[in-house]
Amino acid sequence: MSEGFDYLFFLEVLTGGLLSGVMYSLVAIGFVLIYKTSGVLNFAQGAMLLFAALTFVSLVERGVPFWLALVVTFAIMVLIGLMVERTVLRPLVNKPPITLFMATLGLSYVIEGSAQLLWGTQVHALDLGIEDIPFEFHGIFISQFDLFAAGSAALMVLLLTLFFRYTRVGLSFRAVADDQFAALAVGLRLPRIWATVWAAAGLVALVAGLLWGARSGVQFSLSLVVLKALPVLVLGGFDSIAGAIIGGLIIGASEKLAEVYIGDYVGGGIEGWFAYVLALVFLLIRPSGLFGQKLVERV
Amino acid sequence: MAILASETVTTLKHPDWAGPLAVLLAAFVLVPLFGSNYLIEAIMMPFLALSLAAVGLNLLTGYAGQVSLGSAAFMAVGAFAAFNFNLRIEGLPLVVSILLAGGVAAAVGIVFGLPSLRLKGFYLAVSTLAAQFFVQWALTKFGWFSNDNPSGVIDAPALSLLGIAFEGSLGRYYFALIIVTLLTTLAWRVATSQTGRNFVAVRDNETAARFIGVPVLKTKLLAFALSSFIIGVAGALWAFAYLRTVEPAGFNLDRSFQILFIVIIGGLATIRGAFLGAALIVVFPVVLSQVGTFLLGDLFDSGVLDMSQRIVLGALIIVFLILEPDGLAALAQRLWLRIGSRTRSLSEG
Amino acid sequence: MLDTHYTFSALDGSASFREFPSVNVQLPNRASRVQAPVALSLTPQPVLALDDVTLSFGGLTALAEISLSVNPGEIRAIIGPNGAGKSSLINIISGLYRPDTGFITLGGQVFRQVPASRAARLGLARTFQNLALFKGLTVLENVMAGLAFTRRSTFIGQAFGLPRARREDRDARERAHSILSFLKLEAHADRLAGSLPYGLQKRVEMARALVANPEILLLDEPMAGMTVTEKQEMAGFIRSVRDDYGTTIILIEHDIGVVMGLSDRIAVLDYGRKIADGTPAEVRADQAVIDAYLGVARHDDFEEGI
Amino acid sequence: MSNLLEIDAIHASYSETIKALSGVSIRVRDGEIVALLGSNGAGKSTTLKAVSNLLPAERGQVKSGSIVFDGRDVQRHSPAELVRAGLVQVLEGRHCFKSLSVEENLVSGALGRGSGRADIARDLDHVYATFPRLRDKRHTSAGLISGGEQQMTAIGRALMSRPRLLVLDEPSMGLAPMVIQDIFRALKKLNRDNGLSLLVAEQNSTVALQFADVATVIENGRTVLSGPAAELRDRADIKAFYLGESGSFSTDRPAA
Amino acid sequence: DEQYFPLQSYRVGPYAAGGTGFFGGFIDYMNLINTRDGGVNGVKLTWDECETQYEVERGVECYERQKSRAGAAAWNPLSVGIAYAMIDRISTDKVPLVTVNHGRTDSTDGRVFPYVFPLLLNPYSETSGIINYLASKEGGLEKLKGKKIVVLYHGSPYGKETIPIYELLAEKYGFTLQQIEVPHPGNEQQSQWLTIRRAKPDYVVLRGWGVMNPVALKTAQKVGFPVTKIVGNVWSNSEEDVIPAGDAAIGYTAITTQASGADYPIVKEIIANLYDKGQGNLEDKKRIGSVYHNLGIVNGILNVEAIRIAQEKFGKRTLTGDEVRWGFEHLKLDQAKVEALGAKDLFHSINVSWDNHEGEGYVTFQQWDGKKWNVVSDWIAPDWKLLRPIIEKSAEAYAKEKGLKLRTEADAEGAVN
Ligand SMILES: Nc1ncnc2c1ncn2[C@@H]1O[C@H](COP(=O)(O)OP(=O)(O)OP(=O)(O)O)[C@@H](O)[C@H]1O
Ligand SMILES: Nc1ncnc2c1ncn2[C@@H]1O[C@H](COP(=O)(O)OP(=O)(O)OP(=O)(O)O)[C@@H](O)[C@H]1O
Ligand SMILES: [Mg+2]
Ligand SMILES: [Mg+2]
Repeated sequence: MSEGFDYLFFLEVLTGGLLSGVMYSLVAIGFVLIYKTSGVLNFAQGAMLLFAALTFVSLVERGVPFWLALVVTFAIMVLIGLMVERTVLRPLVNKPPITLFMATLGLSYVIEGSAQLLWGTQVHALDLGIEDIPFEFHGIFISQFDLFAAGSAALMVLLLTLFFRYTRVGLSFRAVADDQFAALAVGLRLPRIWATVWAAAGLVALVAGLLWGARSGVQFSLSLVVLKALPVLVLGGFDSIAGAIIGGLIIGASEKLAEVYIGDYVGGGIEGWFAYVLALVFLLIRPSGLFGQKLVERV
Repeated sequence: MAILASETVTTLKHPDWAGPLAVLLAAFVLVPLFGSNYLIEAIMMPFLALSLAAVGLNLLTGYAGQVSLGSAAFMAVGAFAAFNFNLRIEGLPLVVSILLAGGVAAAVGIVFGLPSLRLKGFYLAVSTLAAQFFVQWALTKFGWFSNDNPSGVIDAPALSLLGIAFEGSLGRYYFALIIVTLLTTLAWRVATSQTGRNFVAVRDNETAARFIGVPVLKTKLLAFALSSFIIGVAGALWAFAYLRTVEPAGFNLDRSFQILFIVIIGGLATIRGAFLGAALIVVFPVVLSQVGTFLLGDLFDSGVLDMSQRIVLGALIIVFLILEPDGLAALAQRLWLRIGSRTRSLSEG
Repeated sequence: MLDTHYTFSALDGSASFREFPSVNVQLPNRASRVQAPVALSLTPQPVLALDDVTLSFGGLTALAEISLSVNPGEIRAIIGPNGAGKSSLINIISGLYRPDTGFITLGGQVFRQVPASRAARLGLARTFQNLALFKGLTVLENVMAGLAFTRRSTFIGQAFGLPRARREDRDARERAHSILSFLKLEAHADRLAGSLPYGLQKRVEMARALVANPEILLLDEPMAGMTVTEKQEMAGFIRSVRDDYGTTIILIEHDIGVVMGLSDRIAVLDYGRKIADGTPAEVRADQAVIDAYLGVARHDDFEEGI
Repeated sequence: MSNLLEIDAIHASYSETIKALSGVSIRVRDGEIVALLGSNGAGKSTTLKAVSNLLPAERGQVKSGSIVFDGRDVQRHSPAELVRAGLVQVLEGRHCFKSLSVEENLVSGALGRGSGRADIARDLDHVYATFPRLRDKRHTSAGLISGGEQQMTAIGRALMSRPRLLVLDEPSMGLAPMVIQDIFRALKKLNRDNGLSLLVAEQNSTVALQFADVATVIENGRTVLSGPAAELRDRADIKAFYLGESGSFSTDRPAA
Repeated sequence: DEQYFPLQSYRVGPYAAGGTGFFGGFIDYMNLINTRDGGVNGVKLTWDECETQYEVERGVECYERQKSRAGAAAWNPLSVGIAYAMIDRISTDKVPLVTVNHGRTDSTDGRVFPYVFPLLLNPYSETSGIINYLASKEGGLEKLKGKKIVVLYHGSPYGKETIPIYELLAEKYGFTLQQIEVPHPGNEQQSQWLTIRRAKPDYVVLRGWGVMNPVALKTAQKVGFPVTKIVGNVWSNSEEDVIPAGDAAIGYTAITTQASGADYPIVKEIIANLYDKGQGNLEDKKRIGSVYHNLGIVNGILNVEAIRIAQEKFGKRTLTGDEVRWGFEHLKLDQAKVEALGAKDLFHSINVSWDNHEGEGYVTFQQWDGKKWNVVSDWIAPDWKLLRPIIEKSAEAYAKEKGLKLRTEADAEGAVN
């Protein structure tokens, strides 16, 4: 990098970063949904993603048509949501968040195990019919696939925002996350709310799982993409869908730029933690993320 | 929203001396006398190291209320620091290396504990992941830490304590046991002292704690330091007494979760819980796999069996959380009470 | 409302409040903090004064130009409708809020904001309106925690049981026990504070505040959620703390009967302004107070007049 | 009058270990106001939580006895179903949704019942009329308002679901005297005009006995006394112990 | 008599795909020996599996559990971490530890590591083999001068192990070298590949692991870097690495020690004897002859032949671990012998001695055509003269650190039972 600054390259890295960021956001949104209604980080989101992708790809490989497979998988995700509500959330109502968090960890074992038990441990290729081949745009290579992913993310955010804005469900979600005991007393149907939101999270997991699966193959490590989503959540705020998007873009872009421009000085491979440190620095300025709801406390 | 159980069954009271004494007796005498090599090598060693780590984490998460997902990083710091002290400082007794390593872990703990002064709940928890990933990266990246071993793996030196060599699996067992006993006693003393009460005060109500003159910032950092110290020593035991060789990847996020699991399943804010939880987490998968193979090995192929075990393990964790959110310690106490009342009613009736 | 007979009956436990001085605790020297002995002062120097304190949250003015003085050894009540700013006032005195304008004089020192972490050392103690107990500690430990600011020993000393730590611990324990028996909480000493019924929790808070032998005690609705009997008992405690130790007490309470019977002077707040300040008799007769707070309604009115 | 709520000899405990109730019986008839009296820790709150089937959420359990609301066995219905059936509770310690604004808190009360927008608007007006103070605070987070304002919010929230039986746990706690009067007056009016039945646990027995038709006293988890409020009001021992009106203080509890 | 193989297998968790293939092949081969030959000279082969999920401490637990059973022949964990944790233990217990294609490079030195056998290929030989292959494509080692090679490695000790060797070779042959790290697990490589494209290298060596491999191929495609210029190492060479990448992997080349495909006599025999009778270990028959499965079969051949050789010396009975060690140290399978075993062209040959525990390190290269791997090179040998001194130096340092005495040939000849 001795010659002058290569703007085109910078732009390319930036674009690539932003588009990767969208992929992170896709995963992060699933977390946000659950956090909004239970105040809990759902660690099983990664497992759900894996489950959805694996189910879909296995169905397709067994000759089920694309759209039918999509519908069936979604139906199964809804079923999982219902079961989780019944067997995990309902008995753990009004328990401290950390207990629920641990339960979601246990849940991730169950889901991962079932996924592999059902569909085997093989890796699969997933072809969504969208080429991941770049086209050139003013000297920058952009992949169709990334654009498609960005489009899906945008659509999902739009849907969820409308859902929260124009139904009263949003209010009950927030109430439940705030004080479960009071929510019970007020007569909110926690089971129904949770089942809904887990089904929605299942849908998000399906979309994210398909996109990530198409990129990296459908295999166990798909459940590791959650690690990419966590700093996004911290940065954007656990309970903000907009935050998940903005956070994803910021993390994606700065992580790539850091790897390319700073990585050399410390020997590279800093992407693994850079996002976390960035999020941390950010948090010190805004303790509940960019768009997260502030903790309300008074004496 | 407060992240911790508001009704943790605390056992800050003096426990009867009889219980711990019996346990120590069993650990020091019965296990070596009657335990097989398998029990000692494959069960007791990881049990001891993980228990100690959980004791450490419990000080931080259970008592002081700061959730950390980075415990494995501090274990790694402890292991690699002890390795380097021992390697690079000629003639330094091994125990001193290990204690210094604990000190290094404590220092790193303080650095990564600084965010706790501003962050709470899951925000803090996720921020401790920075420690997890950064430490692992640094240990892999800089060959110096592993004495430029091409595989980044460190090998354990021979164990000795006060000039006595601890050899063989029994020797290593005693080495670990002595250190665990001492540090647990220390942790228990701290937990039941004013410092421990300050931890709980900060956890339960920070504002009130500050107002009555608990130095909140100092207390939080002290919790991070103490906890990291103990976890660091546990890491050294894990590396030196148990596995005898470790690589940074051995201290990954799963390990952090495992320790947190132990703390939660055992019971927040109980020292006993750390041991009960560790016993469960260490023994459980082993029992599950042996029983599984024994009972169903002929029916299913091993892949199916292994997968089912993972499912069962996850399900059991959930069941435990549902049945006893206060942890095994509370469960044990309840059983104890029940047995007590039954014997009493028997003797009366 | 309270007869002396009752007040003393509350005190005839084995370890009474009177025995405090015999316990050797290293508290800041009380004598040096007290400005003037209660009995001697003719024009008492206030131990606490607020000057022109204003506090606002966003657009809302919670307190507007409040000035208030509190004399040593006085029981000073603050009353007013809900949301009038009473708790905010106490939060300012205890350093949890910083006023927009004005200052606080405490023990001769003038503050823009009282440093909350040094409040205990300045002789302040308080209870909280919405309970701020350490639920995971036992009652005894909660009370001992009230002495946290006096601790000099480090965690190392405590872990290894060095003499100073042991002495401090023993002293704190004895002191806490004597307070518990004074407040008739001995029976609950080893229960987790969080599992007690509400009323008892309030009393434990009071014990935690008292254990440091504070110069000024701030009580935010200490009797909410108690039966009349329990209130009477509590009032007895409050009075005897003042009588025996000259502790200055600032009291927020909605039970007018208790307030009138207990306090020396009463300040009345409404919408963040002080609308009256004087003796119980003066306040009771003040029309503004009646309109804003007391109302005219008495018992037996549920059936008619609605 | 038919029985709206019938609590029959319930025993309850927490975490399998802490016994909280050992024989509480209460009956609330349609259109009646019942006061539940008892000192600290007597088990009032536990009884009320049992009525709304909220005990399981606090690791509590009704061990024996029955609770029947309007023909339903309460223990077989979720709290949400009970709310829909008209049984609503105002919890001890307010339990407002701290991060929601006052108005959102109030609206959340209507969600349980599934009211339409117009209904909600009307009910909101009604609540604001009862508690004018809340109107000023409608956009403030409930976590930041004063203790009394929170109490009003909690009661308002319960009223939003148009209950048939309103269960109140110490509604007067932390309220200014005039507000207490206002609230009870408002409740009384609802009782008279709409036939709202009320079960109120109160420490402030003076007010409670004024207000209620019937009162039940529990001690150490047992019903010890029950009868028309007016009658209890006149009993000397009750007066001495709960109303603090007697000249001389006595530590003896009133005989059952 | 029975000879027992404790298997620390992994069929769950992130690396289950590789584990099922490898252990499937290994078990298939042992099964074949039992059913076809009635064991090795009448000695039945037995085994049991203990699940490790690729986790070190589970591996150790399995070791402690399984070692109590009599007649253990050798350990084959197929995991670097587990292998490392076992070195101390197997040295005390005197049972060989076989780390085919992986493990500690310096354990090749039998003077210091009597019981450890990184058979077929160690990381240094692999590196040398890859560079030799690239040279052959360019037309000779001297043609490498001035070329540019990028090594994209997994951010783990495994990935980093060969950094100094590449540097050494770069200096020796005069090519420019850039080594770029991909953080674990490697599901995001945008920045790395943009950097690569900008660097315009002649070749990229992919030293990947798990999900990193398909993502690398996909990302290369996305940034427009030709896949034909990418060469994978021995842990980036399986179907699991390319299938998920779909079309992006067509034309990708990778090193291997054993060819893939089911066309070899021994594989056919396994199909005929086992799978056709429903006794095969793989659930999915499509995976017969896959890279991991064939590696498992080759691994089976090596283990079984070591026993056979040891039996010649010690008698046709259950052998002790140390006797099997002797067998491994005399494991010489030349190409004729390999052919006799039905494995001609499946792997080249092996020639283990008391101080060289690797064999010969012959490798070949295979290219993915979207369906299967096709061999595209001859068998290539590494640069022994260059590597051996480095290995010895490292091993001697280890011996010094541990206070071990170097073994001599005479020490190696005897065996304890
Ligand atoms: N931290 C805060 N943030 C925003 N508003 C606040 C805060 N604290 C208090 N307020 C507002 O200031 C006003 C005064 O509150 P305060 O708690 O002092 O009232 P109070 O007199 O104690 O009432 P009550 O008798 O009901 O307890 C209230 O309207 C409240 O909403
Ligand atoms: N969540 C809980 N866990 C354990 N014990 C509890 C719990 N809630 C209440 N208790 C215990 O149950 C008993 C009855 O308590 P309850 O709260 O019902 O009394 P109360 O009459 O409402 O008292 P108060 O007037 O103080 O509110 C008490 O001994 C209390 O300590
Ligand atoms: Mg107040
Ligand atoms: Mg109550």
